[in-house]
Amino acid sequence: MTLGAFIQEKNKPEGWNRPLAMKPDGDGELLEVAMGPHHPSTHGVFRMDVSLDGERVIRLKPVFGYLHRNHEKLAEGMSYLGSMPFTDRLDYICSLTNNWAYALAVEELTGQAVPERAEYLRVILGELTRIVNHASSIGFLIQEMGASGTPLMYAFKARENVLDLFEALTGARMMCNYMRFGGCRVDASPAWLEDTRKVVAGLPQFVDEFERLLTGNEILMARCQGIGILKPELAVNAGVTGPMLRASGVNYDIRKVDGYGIYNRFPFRVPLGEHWDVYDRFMIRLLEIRESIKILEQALKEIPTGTVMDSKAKIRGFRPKPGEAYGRIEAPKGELGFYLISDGGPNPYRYRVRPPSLINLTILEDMSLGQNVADVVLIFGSVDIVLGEVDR
Amino acid sequence: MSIAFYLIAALTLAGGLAAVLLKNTVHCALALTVAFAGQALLFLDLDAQFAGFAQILVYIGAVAILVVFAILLTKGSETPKGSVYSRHSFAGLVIAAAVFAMLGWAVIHSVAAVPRGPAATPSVTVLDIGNALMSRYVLPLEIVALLLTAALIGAVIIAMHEKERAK
Amino acid sequence: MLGEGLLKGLAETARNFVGSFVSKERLTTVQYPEQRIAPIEATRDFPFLVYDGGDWQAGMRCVACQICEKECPPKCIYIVKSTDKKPDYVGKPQFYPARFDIDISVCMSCQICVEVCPFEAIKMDTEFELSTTDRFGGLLFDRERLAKSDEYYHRIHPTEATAVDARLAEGKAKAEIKTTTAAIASAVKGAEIPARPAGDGD
Amino acid sequence: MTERLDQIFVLLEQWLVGFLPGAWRPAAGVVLSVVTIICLFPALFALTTVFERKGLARIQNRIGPNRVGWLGILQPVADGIKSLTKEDIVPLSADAAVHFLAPLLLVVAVFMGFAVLPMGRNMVLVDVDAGLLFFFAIGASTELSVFMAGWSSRNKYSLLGAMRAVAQMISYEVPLLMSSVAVVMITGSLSLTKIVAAQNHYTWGLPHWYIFTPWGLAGFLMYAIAATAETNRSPFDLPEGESELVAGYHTEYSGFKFALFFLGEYLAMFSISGLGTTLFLGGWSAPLQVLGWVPSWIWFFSKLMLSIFVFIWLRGTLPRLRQDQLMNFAWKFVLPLTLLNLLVAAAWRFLGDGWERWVVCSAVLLMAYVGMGWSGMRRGHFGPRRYRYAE
Repeated sequence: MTLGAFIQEKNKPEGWNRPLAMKPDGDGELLEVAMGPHHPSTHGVFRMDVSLDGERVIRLKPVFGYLHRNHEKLAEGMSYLGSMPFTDRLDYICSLTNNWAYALAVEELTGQAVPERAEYLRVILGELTRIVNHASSIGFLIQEMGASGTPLMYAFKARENVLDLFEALTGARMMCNYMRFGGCRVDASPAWLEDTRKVVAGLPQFVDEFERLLTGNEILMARCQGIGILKPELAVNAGVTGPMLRASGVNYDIRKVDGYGIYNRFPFRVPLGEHWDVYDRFMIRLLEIRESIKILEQALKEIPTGTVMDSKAKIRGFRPKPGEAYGRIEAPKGELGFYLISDGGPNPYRYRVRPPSLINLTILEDMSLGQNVADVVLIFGSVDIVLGEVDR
Repeated sequence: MSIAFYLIAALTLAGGLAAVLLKNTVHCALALTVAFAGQALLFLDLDAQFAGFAQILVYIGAVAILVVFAILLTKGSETPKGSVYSRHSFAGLVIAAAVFAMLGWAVIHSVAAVPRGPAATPSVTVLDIGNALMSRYVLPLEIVALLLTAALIGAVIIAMHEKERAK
Repeated sequence: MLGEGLLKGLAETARNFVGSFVSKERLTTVQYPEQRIAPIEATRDFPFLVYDGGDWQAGMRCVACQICEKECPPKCIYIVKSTDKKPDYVGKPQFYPARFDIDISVCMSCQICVEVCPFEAIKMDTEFELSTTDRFGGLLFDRERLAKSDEYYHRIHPTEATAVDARLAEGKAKAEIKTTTAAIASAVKGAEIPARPAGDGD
Repeated sequence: MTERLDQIFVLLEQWLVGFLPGAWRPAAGVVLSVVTIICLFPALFALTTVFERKGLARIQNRIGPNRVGWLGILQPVADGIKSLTKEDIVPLSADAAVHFLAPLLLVVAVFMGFAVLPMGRNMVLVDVDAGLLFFFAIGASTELSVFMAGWSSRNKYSLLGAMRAVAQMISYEVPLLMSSVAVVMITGSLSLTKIVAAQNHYTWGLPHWYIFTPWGLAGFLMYAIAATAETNRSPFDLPEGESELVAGYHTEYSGFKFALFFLGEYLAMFSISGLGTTLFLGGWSAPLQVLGWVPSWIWFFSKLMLSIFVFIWLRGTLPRLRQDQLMNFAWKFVLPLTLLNLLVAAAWRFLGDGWERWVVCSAVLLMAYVGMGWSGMRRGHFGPRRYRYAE
């Protein structure tokens, strides 16, 4: 055996001989490629062990856990407040929605009410986060298609304005740690609201620019249409949520279904996909940005005055009654839920995150079978994951 | 006969020999490419520009790539462990010698091949070749074209059948 | 028609190309060491300890109650309580930190310590140019390195600092009322306990 | 004076060679020209890397490199030093000899292409009768070095990248050649100097470049598409598609060998743009008769840089195709159109000088383009979509 062959034999990924999910078409040898964990298109440390028949994928094994940080167990040994900054680090692009979901769960546990103004602020911040997430996820998707980063840069430019707003309000650009049990940490000044109005007024222009650059592009259409089809039945059965599910034509948006917070006051539409492919996921995200802008405009118009935090609300040293609570929101990536059990102590007895990224990723193999390797990269990009949330 | 000729001839021979003697098939193919390049240079040395460039275009640009692809697709790129020489190498040598002798005889006895007296380089331009191909040699040209088209269609049909079988 | 979308996209990038030369607002990049963006008031990165007056040891607001040490999510604060006491801003005798270390390499800038501090003693800094070649010692900030004056705090977070001052003044007023009532009570009792002079902390 | 300026390089060479004894002069002239080309184009390459990075940056609303030297003009020097001082890593199981030879052969082969390009009036290194054929022959031999690089690295990504690159380059060589053949048919010569001379005359002060004819425009577009694919530039940069293949055939190259690949890629871009300029854009001839006083080499190089800018622009805008789409595009769209273009060019030649030939040729080409585009989109099952909303 040559040295090269020896090294190859040694480096066979674990589980490489799992039965094939699909029959190869000829009698040719299969090529085992480990894409990741340091492959340029795997969004961080994710690995796909792919078996290729030519360039066709006939088996795909997602391998994750490289970024595991013991989030859930850590939270069980920490006060309720102490976990809040760690939720920022789950899906680090949308830290504010993570805060929100966790705050909702704890509020459900303690029965704490939230002031009106805080609810409005949460909606504003949540929708800004959604816009940022969808824009950059589209940017990353096109980047994976090889567009030299132009759409990504445009998305990041829009994101920059929003991040400036976040910094001015919460003190940090990404790790905001802003929401508290029973409201928000600090109040927004009138100047901040004015700045936000300005930024929101500039957003439609950005979306138009994005649309002109991308939606009609023949190369993009040829690459994205008809690949990575996710049937609605499978999507529902696998628990896929968020834009992925809506792109599969299932009308399920927790903002509509659950009406958490004050979302039932906002009339907005839910775009649905009809072809269930990567292009639909891309377009659904783009259309959702437009809907979010509408929500933002309304929220900024209606935001009442008042406090953002109940003065009697305790943020630390409280002991909820024994019981359980599940708080869920429509995070940009899907249903983000926090499940808490209290045994009456200062720490949660059980703490569990329902991460949309991880659950949306479970159908990666089903979407990729029979597709080209190049398409697998796009399908993976269209799932829109953040490894911080997948591995926790 | 200049120094250039001997250098090129040595290069060509070395390439040819390496193609036969090397163990790794991809190395053999690359050595063969060197031989092709040498041949092209010989043409150029004789001022036969069209032939020389066509040699490079066809042999290096197409045939060598084809050979290399064939090797890779049939998984012959690994270096064999044992000897690569055939047991019937003697018979091969005899055949090679016979072919060489015949070709050599033909060349020596040809009237046109060996220039007598000071070599008057025939200045054949591309235009002349084109005119010749389109007038005097038009029939062979068309026959060759037909043959190639037939081969092309045949290849397509074979590929299509394979695809259908796979389905 | 095939190619229409491509042309539209090309026009868009051309517009951006030209626009980046023409309009200033398209180029958001800041040439960092030479140019800086205007400081944002709410910005936070690492905590510091506030002291009043000129002497950092005497004016340190921290009373080593160790709440921040306990609440710190990544557990990057290390406090050793003093054995003796010194008067705080209202004049009550309090412990002070004999040792107060923050490991900046562990700290994640969440400002939980600021929120839980009942004494307004720990605040968030905006200083971010902290790179050092000393990976361990250079990033472990001790008491002296962490101590920053109240004026500095006012400079970096004016709005927040004013609110804090109001709260402190309120607390002090309450304490004063308490001490005066106590003094009156003691005076009534026979002036055995002398009233402590109030407000030496500011 | 303008004559002098136009011929300044030729005169300079003659003056320098004049110092040598008569027998050495021809050889010295050739050496001097070769040295000039070897120095000039890498310098242009260095300039283009900055130009490209800045151009891309501006497209993306960034500033681009601006730290090394005035406006970042010395960035390539810094990059060069960096790549020279970097460790040269050869994988343990790689075929060391072939791994070493591949980048060298690539650069040598690409440099040879410049020998036949007329870069100005009387400025061509060797005026070969079959110049175009020479150019394509040399271009074809670069494929082998790409293959060598990919195969010798013993890396799956490298090998896949090399196979893709070779398949792509072979496929697009056909339309590249075919679109050039139209020019050869009209000019009746394979010599690049003659092709330029044929375009270098004016009617009403406007030039007779081939791009200003229906068949020339179509040919130029096809040539541009094929040239982009041939040089592995976006949107046809699949061989090094980083999202799939890490870096394609040069994944396992580092340090100066990597820099050589980079150089080779840019030189190929220059030479193929130079050829495109020569074939369709009138080579070194001025765009307007009144501008004839500007030295010819300035025109050649400005046209060259203009096409480089188009390359950069495309790279900044377009995502890349997939392998099968790329092949389908080459064989089912570009090749048939180039073949049709050959027929149209022939028709152009025999339809006389009237306006009819303009109408007939344009109509045929336009109809073919629209029809094939439509059927291609139908076959590929893609097109714009509309979306419904749930209330």
